[in-house]
Amino acid sequence: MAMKNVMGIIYTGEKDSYLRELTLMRAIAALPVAGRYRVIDFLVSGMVNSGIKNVGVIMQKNYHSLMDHLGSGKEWDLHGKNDGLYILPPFLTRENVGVYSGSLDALHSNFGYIRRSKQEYVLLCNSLIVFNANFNEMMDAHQRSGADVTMMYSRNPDLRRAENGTYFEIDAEGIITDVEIDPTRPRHENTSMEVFLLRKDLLMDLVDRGAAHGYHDIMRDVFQRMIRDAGMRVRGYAYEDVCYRMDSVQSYFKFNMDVLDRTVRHALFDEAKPVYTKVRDEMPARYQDNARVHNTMVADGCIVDGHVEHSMLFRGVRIAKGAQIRNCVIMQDSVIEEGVTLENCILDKQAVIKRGGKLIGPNTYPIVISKDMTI
Amino acid sequence: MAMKNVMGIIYTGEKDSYLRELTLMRAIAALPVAGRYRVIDFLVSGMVNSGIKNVGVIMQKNYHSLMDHLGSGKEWDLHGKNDGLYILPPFLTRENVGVYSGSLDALHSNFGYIRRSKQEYVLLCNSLIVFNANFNEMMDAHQRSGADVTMMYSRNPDLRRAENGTYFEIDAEGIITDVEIDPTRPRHENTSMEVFLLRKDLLMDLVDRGAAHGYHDIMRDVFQRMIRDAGMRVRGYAYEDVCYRMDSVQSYFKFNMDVLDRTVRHALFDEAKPVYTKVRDEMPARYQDNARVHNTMVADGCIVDGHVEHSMLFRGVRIAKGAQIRNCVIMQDSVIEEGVTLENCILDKQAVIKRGGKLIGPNTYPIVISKDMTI
Amino acid sequence: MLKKKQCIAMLLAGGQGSRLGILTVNMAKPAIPYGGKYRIIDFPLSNCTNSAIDVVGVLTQYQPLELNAYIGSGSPWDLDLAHGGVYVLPPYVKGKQGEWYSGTANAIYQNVAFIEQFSPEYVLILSGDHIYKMDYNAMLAYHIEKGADATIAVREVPWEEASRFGIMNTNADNIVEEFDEKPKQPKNNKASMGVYIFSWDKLRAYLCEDAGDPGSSNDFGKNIIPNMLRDQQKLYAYDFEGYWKDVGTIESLWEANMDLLNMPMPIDLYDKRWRIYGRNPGVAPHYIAEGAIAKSCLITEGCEVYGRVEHSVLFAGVQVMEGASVIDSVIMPNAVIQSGARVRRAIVAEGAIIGAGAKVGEDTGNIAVVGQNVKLAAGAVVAAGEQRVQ
Amino acid sequence: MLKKKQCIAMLLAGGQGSRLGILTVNMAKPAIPYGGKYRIIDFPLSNCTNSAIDVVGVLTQYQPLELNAYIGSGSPWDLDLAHGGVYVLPPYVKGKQGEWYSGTANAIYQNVAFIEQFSPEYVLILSGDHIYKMDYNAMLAYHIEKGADATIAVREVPWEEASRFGIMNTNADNIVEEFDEKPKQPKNNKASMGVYIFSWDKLRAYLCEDAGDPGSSNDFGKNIIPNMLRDQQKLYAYDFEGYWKDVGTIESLWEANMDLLNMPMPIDLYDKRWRIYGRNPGVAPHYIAEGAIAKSCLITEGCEVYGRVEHSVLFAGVQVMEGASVIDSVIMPNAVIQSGARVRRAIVAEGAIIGAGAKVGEDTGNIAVVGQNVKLAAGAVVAAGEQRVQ
Repeated sequence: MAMKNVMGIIYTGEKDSYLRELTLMRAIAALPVAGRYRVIDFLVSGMVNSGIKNVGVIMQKNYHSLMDHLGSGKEWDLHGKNDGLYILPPFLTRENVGVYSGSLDALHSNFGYIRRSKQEYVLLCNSLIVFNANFNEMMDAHQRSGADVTMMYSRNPDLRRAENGTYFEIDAEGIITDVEIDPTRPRHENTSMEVFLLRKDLLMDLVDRGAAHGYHDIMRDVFQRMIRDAGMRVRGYAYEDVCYRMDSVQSYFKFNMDVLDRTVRHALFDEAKPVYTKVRDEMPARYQDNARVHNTMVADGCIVDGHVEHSMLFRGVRIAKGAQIRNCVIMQDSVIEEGVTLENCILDKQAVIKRGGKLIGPNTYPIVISKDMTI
Repeated sequence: MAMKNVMGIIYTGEKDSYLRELTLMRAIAALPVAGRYRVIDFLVSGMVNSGIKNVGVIMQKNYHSLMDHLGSGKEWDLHGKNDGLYILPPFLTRENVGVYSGSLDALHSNFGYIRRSKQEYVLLCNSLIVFNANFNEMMDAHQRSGADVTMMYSRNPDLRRAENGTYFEIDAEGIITDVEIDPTRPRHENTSMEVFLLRKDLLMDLVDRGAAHGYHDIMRDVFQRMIRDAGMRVRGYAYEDVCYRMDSVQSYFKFNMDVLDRTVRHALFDEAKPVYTKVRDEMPARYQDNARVHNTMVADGCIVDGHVEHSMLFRGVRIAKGAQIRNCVIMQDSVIEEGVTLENCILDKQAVIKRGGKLIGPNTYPIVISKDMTI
Repeated sequence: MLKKKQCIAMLLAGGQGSRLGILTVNMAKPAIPYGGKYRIIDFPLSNCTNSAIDVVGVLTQYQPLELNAYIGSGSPWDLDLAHGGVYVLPPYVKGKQGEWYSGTANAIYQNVAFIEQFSPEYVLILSGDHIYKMDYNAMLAYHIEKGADATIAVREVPWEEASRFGIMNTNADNIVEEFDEKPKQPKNNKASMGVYIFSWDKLRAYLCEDAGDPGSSNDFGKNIIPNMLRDQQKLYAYDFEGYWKDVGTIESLWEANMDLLNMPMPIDLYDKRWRIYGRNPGVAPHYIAEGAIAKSCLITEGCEVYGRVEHSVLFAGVQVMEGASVIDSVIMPNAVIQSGARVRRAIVAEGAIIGAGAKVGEDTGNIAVVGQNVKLAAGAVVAAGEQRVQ
Repeated sequence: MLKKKQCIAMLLAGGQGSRLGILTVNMAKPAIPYGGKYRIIDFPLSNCTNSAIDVVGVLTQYQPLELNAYIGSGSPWDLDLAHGGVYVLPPYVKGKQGEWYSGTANAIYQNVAFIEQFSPEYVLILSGDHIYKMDYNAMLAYHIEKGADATIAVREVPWEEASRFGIMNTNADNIVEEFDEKPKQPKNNKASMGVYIFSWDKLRAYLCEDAGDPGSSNDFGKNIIPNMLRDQQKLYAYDFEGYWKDVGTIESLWEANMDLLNMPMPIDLYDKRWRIYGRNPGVAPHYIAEGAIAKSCLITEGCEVYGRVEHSVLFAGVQVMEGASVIDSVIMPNAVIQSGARVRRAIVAEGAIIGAGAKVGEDTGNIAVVGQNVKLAAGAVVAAGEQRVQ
């Protein structure tokens, strides 16, 4: 009930260069995952399932596919006149050619939207971590503790990276006592999930002050200072369920493969908190006479007549007779012709592998085939 | 029925500098007019009323308010999964910082959308002319004549401008035989309404060829050449009803004042072809005991206790007791306090004129008060 | 497969509203226009939306056509949802036969299966007869906090009028101890507003019991509430203090419209935090001509006023021609008042045409009514209190 | 105030479909699941959307709950419109009393006022019983071109089956000269598909005449069409050649599902230009486990297959556990086939649970059916042709 009083803001301007071809024309938030979703679906659905009715998505470069995907917010029941989904692309005016210089700048540019929103709290998130949270518990913890800001973190060692990520030191009372950003060797075991909960008036004050001082990054220039200089109570909230960080081709690949695991799959796709996404109205997947499929997820619209093992097939994929697929992620509408062999590959949308083709990547570094490529 | 086979494309990237403060933060297409509309409402509604189900709006700079206004296209029943309203902002990618260099560039950038659309014809329009057309008759004329391109024009002398506008010479058969663009003194009496109807495959061919030659402007670089070099049959289609061109503060002002005229009002707001716009859910306008209002249009949400004559009041305007308003256009949520006198003024949204203020402009050159100003 | 909801609303919109005379011949009462651009049902529907209650079952059986078309997909109230929204629920055939709704409780009873689809913990029962703004969510919080089985919204009425209402006799903790339907000698002045929250398990049990009782009127006020009191269930009264108006008669409908002309308005419809939504007619702003008079009135989109309008409410598309005057009246959508006609203390229904020089209503006396689409001849006279159907 | 439409559709969805046995105990026939992710009603509704017919009245009276919830705001079919869309039309009370729909023509007759709101020139009458893809717009163009009063879609059936259908005897110009309901000796093999276009003025006149005839069955096939022929109105047959399947019995519903497993599919559901829309369950892609077998089958989102599935259709959320096998069967949403169970030539309805080692259906013989939410004990046996309700 209380979550009606919280607005969600999702910042989608993360560094995307580690994802190579996959993010050349799309934001990380728009990256297709798990057969029929985009990265951002998990976060928006989590917010909606928690009762949040107002979600702003701050767009940066490459936002066409993201905008197209989110549409009017209808799939999330966020299409009302009252609250709903707000798409916030960069301003292009006579003076300004768009592109925010950082998360703080982005928030400052959307000050009007934040001010006009009638909720008292803001749940501020980045979009590169995939998890299916119910934020009610975090809100309860925030209100009980009387903290100024509550930051979600995970102890999952898989989220830790060299030279990348934010790590918290947290004391026995749950207070964040130190923050390290992008250290070469992360010293603290708590990785920030880049989810922050605070009062809207506090956020507006912080953003206004930060912008007035010429700062750009809300984590580094505002929150880190807050924690260091004390005065504010910044608490951690531990997220204990599965979560994945989409910051490299390997981590993207691992996520898709891990979803094949029953425990991970059931944790992410829980009936009580469905993940909504744009609907395509495809017919069910069809298995032909020669299909032999094992340990694989298959989305609607696929037609499979070959052998597929330990793979993820997105909507509308065609696998012809005699094809052999292992450890692959094959995105929407890709076509695998007869006799093809693929192992450890990621095929972006609408890729075509012609008859007899063979692509075998190392399992540590999958081969990426770009969108619309024919090989 | 045939119009289901036509897609609409609206290019909103017109020169807006003549409109001064009014277009500082918004496109001409998003300019508030006639009490509760935006310029683009007339065109989109005309398309929808004619049976067009797929409308693409090409956005340029300053598109925030336009995007916010059009939303998901729900007000026009253009929010389906199948066809609908497509908002096409400039691409921002690593290589491209947006901003089209002309209408041809804009069309070329949206080639994918045009190709994917399943209609066979394109109705291509600019958004600076306000009129409420039914395009069926133009389509009939186009199909009957066998023309390659049909261009809508008006003989209305009010559309003619020095150094601005496109003018057609048309022969007795209706063929366009000459085109002048931005002449100092327009020689032909037929002003282009910047509405073009042609087959989609022809448009795609023209755009592709034009872009390949490094051209930017579809009128100057493509259509004008077509007409000059012959080979193609380009015909005119005369639009005989009222139309207004929004290309200066004066023409904007005149339009709003002309709507007070019964003939103009009834021509633009015809029950058979309603003009749809974003709904605000305001209560009806309230007239207080001291209200004296003549020859004025008043939108919902207004509260009037003063004297108002020959003016246009947008939604939510407050006119206090003792205020005297004449020949004014007062946009949404502006507040006129007690004892204020205004004559020949345009107040942008949320302007406030404090108690006793007096602003009298010349009737040839109205005073413009910017959005959110308090005077 | 439907999403679980904590609380859903069931809106009783089936009443014929026969005390509204010719206004409800072709239309259910909740579809009656009110306040210049609303219909009565906009109030409970908007209250639901603003209270974050996003499943509303609308129970209809009498002339639902206008209401059905008006509700449509539910989008004006943000109730066009994939997971919830507004559902029109008429009686239907189960097994071999169908059964009309025999009372308010029976209407809910016949839709138990509908309610169960959402596995709600609480059910809010509303009626489509009243003009008011109310946060049902606050009432729900009260219901939960008190651990009540049922909570009944009440408002204090003047003692002298109390005998016209269903009165809740409560103790100091607001627990309902007794329910007096129109008591001759009221012990209390807390009148039921016809807004109930029930814990669903309890309500379902009492609905089933009631359905098995052949002598029952199957009514909430007459049967369900008294039965719950008999069994000493926990019934709480919930005090409501804002504007609340039953628009069940011609006079009260007229009064409720006139109330909006007072300053300050007894019910604030400008409040942006609690908007009243409705289906928009989608027409141009209204026009007040040279020489026209418009004062102390509400006028909405699409109207054209060439004559005089005072202390009146004009709905969308109304035309008041030169020399016509409209005073102390309610003119519903698209009605035309021809030149020189004179309308006083009247309700002119949708699409009616008042011929040139006609006289409708009088300066005093009961409200005159001209029915839907009636074409009144030039010079015709409709007396105070008269209802004209053709 | 509603927008004028050239042609609107009225979809007869009121039938109980009693030949579908236990499948229609709790649900109207048009709500029956089909083809892995559709319901029967998705076909006429999607045909309307794809034919640019954007007003659809759905006439219901039998168990409309599931259908009502399924249709919702109409958004899956792009029918959640401000100016048109889908309307559920149950019987209602007019004046003092209500009347149930007594036949197909009576259902339309009772909704004349609904139709008139849109001032249509033509009305398309559909039924919710058939699986087919059809461009109603092309049929309308034919109706207009011929200047017909009524146009009846027909398809050629094998001569030996013609006596089971309503047969249109046409002349060389496709003008209907005679209508034979189930003729013993058919003169033609053009069978009516139950899809009609009428010029509205004509239809209204015949509906009114029919309503005044106490001996009438108020049915299109039995009364309206014969009366129009009697009066020598211009009735045209419109030839349709694609796939069309009446799914009115258990066997034909099973067959229609099996038809989708043939290659090429007799009805192309991959066609992006004529998509069949439906409400999406919103669950993850399905999962085929290590060691599972899935061949010659259709499987949709949310399924988990650990056992063997062959020549079958699995709806959303079905689980086939280790060692279970499903062959030649249709498994409706969220059913669970426990380990070692064996399902052959069967329809397992929504939410049913087939206990470990149970046997449903046989390799030959009639189709076995397990009803909605039935929990079949471990080791239970359901014979060929048996319908199990608990």
